[in-house]
Amino acid sequence: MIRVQTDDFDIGAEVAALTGGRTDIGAVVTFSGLVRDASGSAPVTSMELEHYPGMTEKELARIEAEAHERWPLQATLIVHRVGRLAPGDNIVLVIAASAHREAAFEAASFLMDYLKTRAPFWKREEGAGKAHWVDARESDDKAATRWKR
Amino acid sequence: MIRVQTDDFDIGAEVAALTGGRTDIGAVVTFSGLVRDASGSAPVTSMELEHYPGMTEKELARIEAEAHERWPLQATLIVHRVGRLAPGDNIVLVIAASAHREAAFEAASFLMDYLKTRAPFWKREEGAGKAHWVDARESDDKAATRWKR
Amino acid sequence: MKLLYFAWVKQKTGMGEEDVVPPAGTGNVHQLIAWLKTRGEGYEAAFADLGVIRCAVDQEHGDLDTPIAGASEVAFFPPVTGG
Amino acid sequence: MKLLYFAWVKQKTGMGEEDVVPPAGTGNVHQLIAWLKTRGEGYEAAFADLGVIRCAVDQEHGDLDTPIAGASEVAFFPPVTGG
Repeated sequence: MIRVQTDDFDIGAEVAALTGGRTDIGAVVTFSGLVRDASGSAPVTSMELEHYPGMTEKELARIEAEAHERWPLQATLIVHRVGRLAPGDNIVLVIAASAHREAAFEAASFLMDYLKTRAPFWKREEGAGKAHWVDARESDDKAATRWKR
Repeated sequence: MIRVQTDDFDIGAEVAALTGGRTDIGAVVTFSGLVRDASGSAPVTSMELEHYPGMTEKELARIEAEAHERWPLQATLIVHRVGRLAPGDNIVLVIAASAHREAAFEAASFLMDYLKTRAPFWKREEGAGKAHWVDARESDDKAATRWKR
Repeated sequence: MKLLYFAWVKQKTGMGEEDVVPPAGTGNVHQLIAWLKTRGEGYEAAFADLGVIRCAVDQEHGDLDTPIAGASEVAFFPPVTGG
Repeated sequence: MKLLYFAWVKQKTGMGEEDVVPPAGTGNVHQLIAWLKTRGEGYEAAFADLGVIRCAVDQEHGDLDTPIAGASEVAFFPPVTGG
């Protein structure tokens, strides 16, 4: 499942919704990303998350489908927030549930690497009276190449 | 932090407790392990988790300290349940929080691999009128050797 | 054809979207950009460094060589930074 | 010296713990096991295959060569299966 929303999410409730009533899931890995109060040495007081409605949902669905092709997964979830966020706020949640932990860990990591390099979101950080669009990180591109095949 | 308990845990509440009021955490990875209804082809109707009180806590604290030596982590948590559990029940929760996702993913995976091979817990599965102690998995030993240095 | 701009590309072009009719012979993304750059300073600034421009044709990631014939929507944006 | 047994080792010895005074010269875990096996069928069964026996001396993982001089607590158990 994928969702793009302005509202916050509750990790425990999302995990419970995926695993509730099921007894075939042995491992659940969640990743949540949060707004930090600094970007390098620059303070961050707020963040604006822009996205490309329509393409975002398609791209997230494609990323999720690819994870299910690669690993035996019982359930997955991607939730990404958009709009204005403050330091400490949740940005993104990824959940991967499988019978065994290796698949759950790898799939969650894969989902994040692909989301970071393929899903059309852009962050604008504000702090100390200045605002700037966040630069893409080379380390994210490198992380994504791990999964090339 | 480490805890050994009979009670269930709430992933969302545990993550909130670790990250609440902080703005230096950018990434949180959780792993939760659940009781499955089958072990290979044998049905499992309940599970008993035994441990070695005293040594368990020492070993979990050592595993956690080693994770903090290896990665820049803002916070970690290990919660392991003991006693009688049913399919679908939570068994274990590991949380790793860091500024960046690579450290959080790797540390959570490391904590689980070491917990699986070092922490003195034993599972006894019951089903179809029979009970048996779970055999250690070679794949767990292999996973743990990834972190040898 | 609908064009969409995001993040600093949007700031430089000064708009989030517009409808355009590119001249005949505009076959791919690169040719579309070349034409856009003739339309004003904002476009010149937005497309000054093609190394940092990403695009999508009909909501699928593309590159400078991606054909645009028959496309109804082309988007330009910086490398993505979500997650 | 306190001995502790867990999981199927406990089932085979028939007890969770006991206090023992091993004979003089019992220097390491292997020698302790050799002595225990003289004490009855339960011990013989528990320690029949040393390849699947793990031990801890004063709550630290050990092996057959680990010295037990001065130790107050030695535990025997199968390979761990938590998590």
